[in-house]
Amino acid sequence: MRLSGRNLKCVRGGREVFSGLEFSASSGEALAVTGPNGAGKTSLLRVVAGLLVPADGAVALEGGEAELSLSEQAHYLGHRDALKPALSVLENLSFWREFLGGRPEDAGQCLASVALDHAAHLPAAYLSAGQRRRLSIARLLSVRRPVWLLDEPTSALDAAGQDLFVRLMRDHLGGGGIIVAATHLPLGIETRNLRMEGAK
Amino acid sequence: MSALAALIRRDVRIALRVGGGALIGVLFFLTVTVLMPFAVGPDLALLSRLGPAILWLGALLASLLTLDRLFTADHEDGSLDLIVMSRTPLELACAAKALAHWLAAGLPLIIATPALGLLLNLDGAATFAVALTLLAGTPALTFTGMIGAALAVTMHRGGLLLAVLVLPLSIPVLIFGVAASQAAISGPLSFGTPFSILCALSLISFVIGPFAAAASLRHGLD
Amino acid sequence: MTLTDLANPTRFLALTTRILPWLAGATTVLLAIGLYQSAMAPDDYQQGATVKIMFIHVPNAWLSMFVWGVMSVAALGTLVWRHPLADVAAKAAAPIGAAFTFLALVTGSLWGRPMWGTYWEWDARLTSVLILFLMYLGLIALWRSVEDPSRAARAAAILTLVGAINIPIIKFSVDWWNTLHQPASVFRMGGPTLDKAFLWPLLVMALAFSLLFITLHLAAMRNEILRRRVRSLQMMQASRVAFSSEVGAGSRDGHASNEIGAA
Amino acid sequence: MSLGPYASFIVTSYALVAAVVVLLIVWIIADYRRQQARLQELEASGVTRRSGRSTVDVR
Repeated sequence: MRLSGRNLKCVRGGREVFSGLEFSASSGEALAVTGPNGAGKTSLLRVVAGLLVPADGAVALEGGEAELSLSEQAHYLGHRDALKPALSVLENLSFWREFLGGRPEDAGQCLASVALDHAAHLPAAYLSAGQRRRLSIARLLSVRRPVWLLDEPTSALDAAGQDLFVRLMRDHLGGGGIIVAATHLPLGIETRNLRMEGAK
Repeated sequence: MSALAALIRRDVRIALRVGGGALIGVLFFLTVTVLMPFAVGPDLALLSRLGPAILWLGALLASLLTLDRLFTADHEDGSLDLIVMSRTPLELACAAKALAHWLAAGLPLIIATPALGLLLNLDGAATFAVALTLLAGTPALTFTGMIGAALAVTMHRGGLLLAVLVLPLSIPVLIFGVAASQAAISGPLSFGTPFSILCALSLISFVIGPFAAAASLRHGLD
Repeated sequence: MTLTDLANPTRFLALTTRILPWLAGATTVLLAIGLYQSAMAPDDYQQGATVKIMFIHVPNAWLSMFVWGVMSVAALGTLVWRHPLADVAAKAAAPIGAAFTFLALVTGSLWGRPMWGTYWEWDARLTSVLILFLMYLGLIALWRSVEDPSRAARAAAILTLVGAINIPIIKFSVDWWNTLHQPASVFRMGGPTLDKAFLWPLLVMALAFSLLFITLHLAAMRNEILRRRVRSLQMMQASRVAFSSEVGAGSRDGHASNEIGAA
Repeated sequence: MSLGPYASFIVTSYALVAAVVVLLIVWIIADYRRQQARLQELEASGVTRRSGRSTVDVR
């Protein structure tokens, strides 16, 4: 499997965010997207996720399931965590597991793998920022998607949480997955780097 | 299908939990209807003549009011991104969300109609007619209103803009809804004609609403 | 037993557990006496047997206003004295008050039907009770729309006090509106000159319903205290994790939102 | 005791009042049981209230 972007150009609000961008990542590889604020890291991830339409160029996933689009084979972990405070932790996760379909796994088990099982029946409103992030990460595990698109995944995570996340990313890469992560901090895994300088 | 069922279950659950707005819509409907006699006077004959119109206007405003949050909440917390990316067609997801909204906010309005009919001096048959037209017509209000909600979320504006966008679209539903209930109460038209048109409007909105909403969400997300 | 003793919810819980059975017993006895007396009461020469509805309508109507009064005192307790039980009392009273107001409306309408020939007349009294009912529902909606009860308590307290000031104004306006339109039938619900044969059952019933309210209110307050205890325990459970030191979350979040703005 | 021509209205009013009051009582008792059960569940899972914090908890 190989994820590649060719000659990507992104324009937002009349301003060119980046242009002529090339990248690629194969099965088992992680791509770390770095760069200063406003360089377009989030925009790039959203272009890959299919949430933004590039002004030029294209993103392609070779070797995936032919009848599915790239965004249907990807998990997107953004700044906003898609959690409903009125629902319990377990209800939040079970909903996404069921909605995203795929091969369902036990939601409780996913919670256990991010060490949130003790909080399964609490309203998500009571969670701290780090716990919310863990719950979002549990969503990545609940349904298998080969491509993970992560926007600042380790923000708000404590040391234990980061270790845990590194382990989960290694598992994913070991299973032939692809990770594209926008980050300021070293991810703790072997990565190829894509440095974005931002538009001049 | 289980994905859509999960979406409907989640939305209904949120609407009924603390902080959800489902029951506030009914309360708004009640309050607006109760206000009318203070404006037109407690003349029971007049009220029973105006009754269907008052109830329809109240239901229209109440369903519009609660539509505001249909996509905004999911947009703000990022759920909408994941819904757009999922393997469920966005049109179907929009339809499921609208259906959930109707179940949580539209159905209670119809259940409240008999009590309000009593206040407006409508007899049993008239109340039944109004409730029936609301049952056939409120889905159309929700599904056309959904287009406005989708447009409003991509423009980052809600509230009044939504009202201005949606109210003109709901004029046909209002016309045939009130006409059908008036026909059932006093004639001279037969009830069947306007009621069938009302049902047809609902069916058309089932088709147009999800497609238009999905299109505007797809092109408007950033 | 002083007010400061009551301020301690644990002591309040112990107290309620002790007196609730007695209150419930007294309510049952009084209700039985009241019901017996109202059954034995003679028919009114004008209204016939329908006067019996008065024995349950008037207590409910009285409670609909009394409960708002209780909530207003509790609202003062929340805003002025910050008494820890005040918002519990206010929150617990709202649904009970709404239920009594609903009963006052329904029994009034059932009483009016033989007199007016219709279930609903936009009579000044009934209309005022209807508006009171809507205000109760609005208050409950306010309580339900905020998850944090102590934050909701302030808002609800202000609304309750505004309501207490506004209710007489609304009542006056509705009276004026009603006389302006000269209603078809003028119907006095229980005149000022009430026969003793009606007065006694009415008084006993009013007392019984007031006791009923106090019983229900105390029980509901107990539930509310337990609910808040559950809530605070749950929040402790959420925060009590082996890896609770999530340092730097705030600053990184701030950074993240910058980026959304810039991107 | 005869209730006259409007017996149904009288009976309905009394029945309604009884129904609503019973409903209130049932709701309050059920709510009490539910909160007690949740409280016990939480205490069983090892979360306990620190002593002397009860007044703070309730606020």
